[in-house]
Amino acid sequence: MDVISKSIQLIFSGDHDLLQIVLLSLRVSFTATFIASSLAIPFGALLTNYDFTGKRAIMVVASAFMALPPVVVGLLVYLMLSRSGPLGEWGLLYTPSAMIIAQTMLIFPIVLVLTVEALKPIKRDYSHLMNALDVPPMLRLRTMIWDARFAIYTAVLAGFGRALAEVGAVILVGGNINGQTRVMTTTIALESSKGNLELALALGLVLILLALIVNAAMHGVARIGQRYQVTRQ
Amino acid sequence: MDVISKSIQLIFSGDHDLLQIVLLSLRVSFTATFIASSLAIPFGALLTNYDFTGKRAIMVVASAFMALPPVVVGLLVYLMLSRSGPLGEWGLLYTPSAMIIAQTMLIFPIVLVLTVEALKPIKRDYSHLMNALDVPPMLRLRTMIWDARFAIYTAVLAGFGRALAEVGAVILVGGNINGQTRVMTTTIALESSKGNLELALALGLVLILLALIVNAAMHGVARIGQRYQVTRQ
Amino acid sequence: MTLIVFHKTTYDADGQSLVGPLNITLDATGVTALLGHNGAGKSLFLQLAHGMLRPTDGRVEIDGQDVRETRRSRGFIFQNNVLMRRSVAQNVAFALATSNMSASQKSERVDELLAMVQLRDRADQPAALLSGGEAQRMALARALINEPNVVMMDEPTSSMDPSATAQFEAIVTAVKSAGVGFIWATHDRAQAQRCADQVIFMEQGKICEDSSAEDFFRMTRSDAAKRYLNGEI
Amino acid sequence: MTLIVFHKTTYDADGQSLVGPLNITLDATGVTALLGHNGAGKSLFLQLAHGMLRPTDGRVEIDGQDVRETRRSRGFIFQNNVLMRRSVAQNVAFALATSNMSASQKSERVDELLAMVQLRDRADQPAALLSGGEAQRMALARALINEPNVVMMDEPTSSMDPSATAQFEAIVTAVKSAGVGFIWATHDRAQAQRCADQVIFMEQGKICEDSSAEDFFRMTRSDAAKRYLNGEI
Amino acid sequence: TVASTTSTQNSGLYDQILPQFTAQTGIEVRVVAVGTGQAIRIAQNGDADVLLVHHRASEDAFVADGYAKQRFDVMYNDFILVGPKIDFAPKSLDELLNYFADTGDHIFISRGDDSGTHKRERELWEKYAQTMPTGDWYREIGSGMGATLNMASAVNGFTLTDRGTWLSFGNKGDLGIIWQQDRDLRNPYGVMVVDSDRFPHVKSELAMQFVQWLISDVGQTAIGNVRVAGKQLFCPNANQQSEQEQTPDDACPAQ
Ligand SMILES: Nc1ncnc2c1ncn2[C@@H]1O[C@H](COP(=O)(O)OP(=O)(O)OP(=O)(O)O)[C@@H](O)[C@H]1O
Ligand SMILES: Nc1ncnc2c1ncn2[C@@H]1O[C@H](COP(=O)(O)OP(=O)(O)OP(=O)(O)O)[C@@H](O)[C@H]1O
Ligand SMILES: [Mg+2]
Ligand SMILES: [Mg+2]
Repeated sequence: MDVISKSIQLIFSGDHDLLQIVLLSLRVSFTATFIASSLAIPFGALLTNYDFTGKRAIMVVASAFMALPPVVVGLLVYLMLSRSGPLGEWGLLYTPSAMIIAQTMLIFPIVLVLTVEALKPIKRDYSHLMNALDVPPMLRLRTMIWDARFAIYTAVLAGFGRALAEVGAVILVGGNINGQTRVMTTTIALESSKGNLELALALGLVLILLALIVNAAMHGVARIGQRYQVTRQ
Repeated sequence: MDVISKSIQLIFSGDHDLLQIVLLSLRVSFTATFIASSLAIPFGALLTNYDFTGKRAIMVVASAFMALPPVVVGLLVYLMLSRSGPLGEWGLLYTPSAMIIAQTMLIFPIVLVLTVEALKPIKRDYSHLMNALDVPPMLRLRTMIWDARFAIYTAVLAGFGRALAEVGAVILVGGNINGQTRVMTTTIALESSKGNLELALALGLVLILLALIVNAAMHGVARIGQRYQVTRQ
Repeated sequence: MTLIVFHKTTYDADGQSLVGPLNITLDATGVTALLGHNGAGKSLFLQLAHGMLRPTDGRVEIDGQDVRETRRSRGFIFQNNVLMRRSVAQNVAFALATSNMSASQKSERVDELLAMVQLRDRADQPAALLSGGEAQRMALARALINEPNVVMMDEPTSSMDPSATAQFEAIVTAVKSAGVGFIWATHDRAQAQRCADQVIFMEQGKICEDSSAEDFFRMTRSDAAKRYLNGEI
Repeated sequence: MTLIVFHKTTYDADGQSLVGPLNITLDATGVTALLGHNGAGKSLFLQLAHGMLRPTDGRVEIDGQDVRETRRSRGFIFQNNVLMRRSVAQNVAFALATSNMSASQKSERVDELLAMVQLRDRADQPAALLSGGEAQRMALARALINEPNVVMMDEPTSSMDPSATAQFEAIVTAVKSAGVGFIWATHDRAQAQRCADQVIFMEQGKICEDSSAEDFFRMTRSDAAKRYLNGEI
Repeated sequence: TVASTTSTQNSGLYDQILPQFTAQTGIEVRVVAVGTGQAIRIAQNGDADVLLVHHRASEDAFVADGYAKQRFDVMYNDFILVGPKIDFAPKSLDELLNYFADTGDHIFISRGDDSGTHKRERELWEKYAQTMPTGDWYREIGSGMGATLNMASAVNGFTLTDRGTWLSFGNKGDLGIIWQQDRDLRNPYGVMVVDSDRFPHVKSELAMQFVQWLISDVGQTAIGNVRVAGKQLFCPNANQQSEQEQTPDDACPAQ
């Protein structure tokens, strides 16, 4: 097919612009995923381990926030970072930092909700032992996160996928500036609005290939140490 | 704040156009979530239960497809359904059906991957019993899905959130036609491109409120029958 | 007479031979006690004989048929009880899922068996909340509900109090006289003496002795079995 | 002498009183056997006495301190063994996580205890693969590694073979002579007679008898205990 | 930072002229291409130094409200009406629009996003049909120019577009130009420097340098040389006195 050959051509063209765009996409999405996960995973572990009034409400809100449209997040961050906004002085608008902030906000609830779900089985299995040993909170969280890491990977990958795929937030706060804040998805959107549908699709294929590599690497990493995650009767 | 009062005003205005948009948003996203879940949940249960060569590859691909950009899905469906495309005769382009198709494709991998993850603990607990009783495949899948339904809810909610939030696919295949295929997210995108940022944000708030209601209802449903999901030492 | 035949049956894991190679014929009629040290392979042996565990090599037949094909005609009690996330009655009823009884017949039969193990008043409770001994009683009901012709039991009374154990033994004796065979792993030598017609003694994945109960306890042949009975290592 | 004092302690679930109200003082010195029918509340009692279970009402003190505050100075063996998704050595070592030993001291101590329960050659295996009796041996190592002053044991030898049981009893006797107290739920009357200095008999969540072992077995006072010992219901 | 409409970006204008500017002055220009309304809003928020759009009324309001000191003409191109071939041969735009409105057989796609193009389209309907069209054949889609053209291509519909976007548009399908070179279809672009009295951080000197370059001979030539598929896209007009004086006959771009 035309699209496939075009995408292969794109990949092997070694085009400098494309490379830059790909790298920025990865950098922004990786960083956002990293920050969101660093916050959401411990917070999710806390939520899993402690019962308090309002916890259910937090979970409902968090799972509703999985439906936060990127455009809305983008607008919020835009209004924050805009020169007339409260953080305007930082001058972050239309920089990769702004894109990272927006994506972090976007995927935080996703990683949070999925982490809480990923931790439930380990809580089932471990909580009695933790109680018996009176394990201090920090160690308890760390232990549960570590031993449920294979399930948490999925939460992180879902967040990463969302970050890599979204366009609404990054285009609003990044501006899709050529050579500076142009990423894969904004390029795809641009090309599709220019009517270059095949090129847009080919770029989409490249993006999916990229996601494939990242995911394969993660699945590879996930194999390490999985031998203790067995069961028997 | 201005945005909040505007959104409250919007909600209580009982505006007919807004209501239509809200209902279409819900209809499209619900239907897409329903179709994607009906396919992804049984398929995920199959993947969880049977080992075969290529299974790992399927999982890697599926989790990479969580990073499928809506624009790309939109383009694909557009090319399929457009007059010159293979399914052009159906005349589905720029109808809610096209939007449903695109969203279904978009969230299928998400629901699939998260379902597989949700089923892992129940497989851990149940597989020996199922083996001992030689439970036939269909019943095995049904049993595992049913008893893991509280975890699967999260997978479905994540898919629903993604569907409700995305704009790239629906705008391409729906066309954001006033009174016909205009949904919440496309309206938000439109208002924001008009520079009506406050109105866009207010609509975003309405959307989140909608998601909140749906999620609260689901969490409510999830409480029913949860009394058997206990553990003790 | 029900013959279970092991043809060069082995079970390996991680390249380690855990059971076999076994080349024996067992008469599953009456009660066969399975004795052996911790880690001798009793649990694995029972699972192989039942058919729920696929041997690494060789095969196991019962009355000329592969045991894996005829699992539904046998019962099994796990050493680590499998408690479905359902009520006690539903846990027991699940073993009837593949039978073609009517719903009312099923619930009658469940009632009958719960009465037999004195759990009738617990029918609607979550099974996960049962005490250790109660759960083992439930397991007996589940193993017998399908009117099996052979039942494998892996230390089924380890958590039962003396009276529950006595009742258990009485039930087994009664069911046995209706022609059902039992293979019964236990560490309670007195229990084996009370109930068993035959004894199999395992050591390091192999069958060391296979004789009538009378002979076994009167004139133990193998050194390993002698040491076992004397409580030596 | 270590006194455990129950002050109007109760444990309810779903509005049902499962244990108590208890108002007794126990001497935890030596070995105290805890006898009682299935479902009498032995496991719940042990967890309350240890401090890992928060009473619904009242409190439990040991040497004047709330047991919940001093959990780390006590050991616990669960009726349903908790196997972390780690190696055997890591499972045992986890109980040392809060100690301030050096890493090498810790690994030496783990080694020592694994040797004691004859699992040294299994140190690096996944704990989940251990056989029932092996896992219980691991649980003993875990319960003793922290040099506790009292150890609660919930049917710790139910899956052990006769020689492992004999060794277990020998270890307990040895550790007891170093001043450690044991509260030990068991259904093995002979075991209680062999090892216990005192006996507590429970029935329907209450303590029926609390006497020296000698007295208990010579002249059982309560009818319930008499029936229990005779194997009646 | 330049805030601009998507049409200028989609047509490839910046890709062709900015390298020249940067090479001459060493100043890097960042373009944020968004809808007209959003572009103005961004500039009003002080998030851009230069605003380049094509809706005269909004531009004048921008200056009048004190966001910019002055507006400069830079260039113009023209709108065209595109669609599939039809049997009807109109003699005027008036006739064509009324033909659409009367028959209702042909799908007309309106951007419906309050952009410069959309506003112009509404003005045309008002002028010739005296009323805004309604009915199934008239689709207000609330999307950008590219999306609108994609839809027109998919359903064989008619739409109004700027020539720049049209020429560089890659998914024309069966569409062709139906009407062009009409006095009513002129599409002038204006450029403004955001007032630094209002937003002290605005890099007004650099911005002014950019605008000066755009309206200088060098810049104007560069604009005039922008080509897609060999065709000129924009006509520089910074040095003409008033656009009204131009006639459709000396229409630029030349076809
Ligand atoms: N999947 C596995 N991989 C590795 N080792 C295994 C596996 N399954 C079982 N084992 C080992 O095989 C041996 C036999 O296990 P099995 O459970 O059959 O013993 P058992 O005779 O039932 O002991 P017990 O009396 O303690 O229940 C044990 O040492 C166990 O650790
Ligand atoms: N959370 C709970 N909710 C309801 N019932 C419970 C709960 N926990 C325990 N029970 C019930 O309380 C009773 C006492 O349980 P416990 O485990 O203490 O018994 P036990 O004396 O240890 O019995 P066994 O000898 O069988 O181990 C049981 O009937 C059990 O079903
Ligand atoms: Mg076993
Ligand atoms: Mg118990």
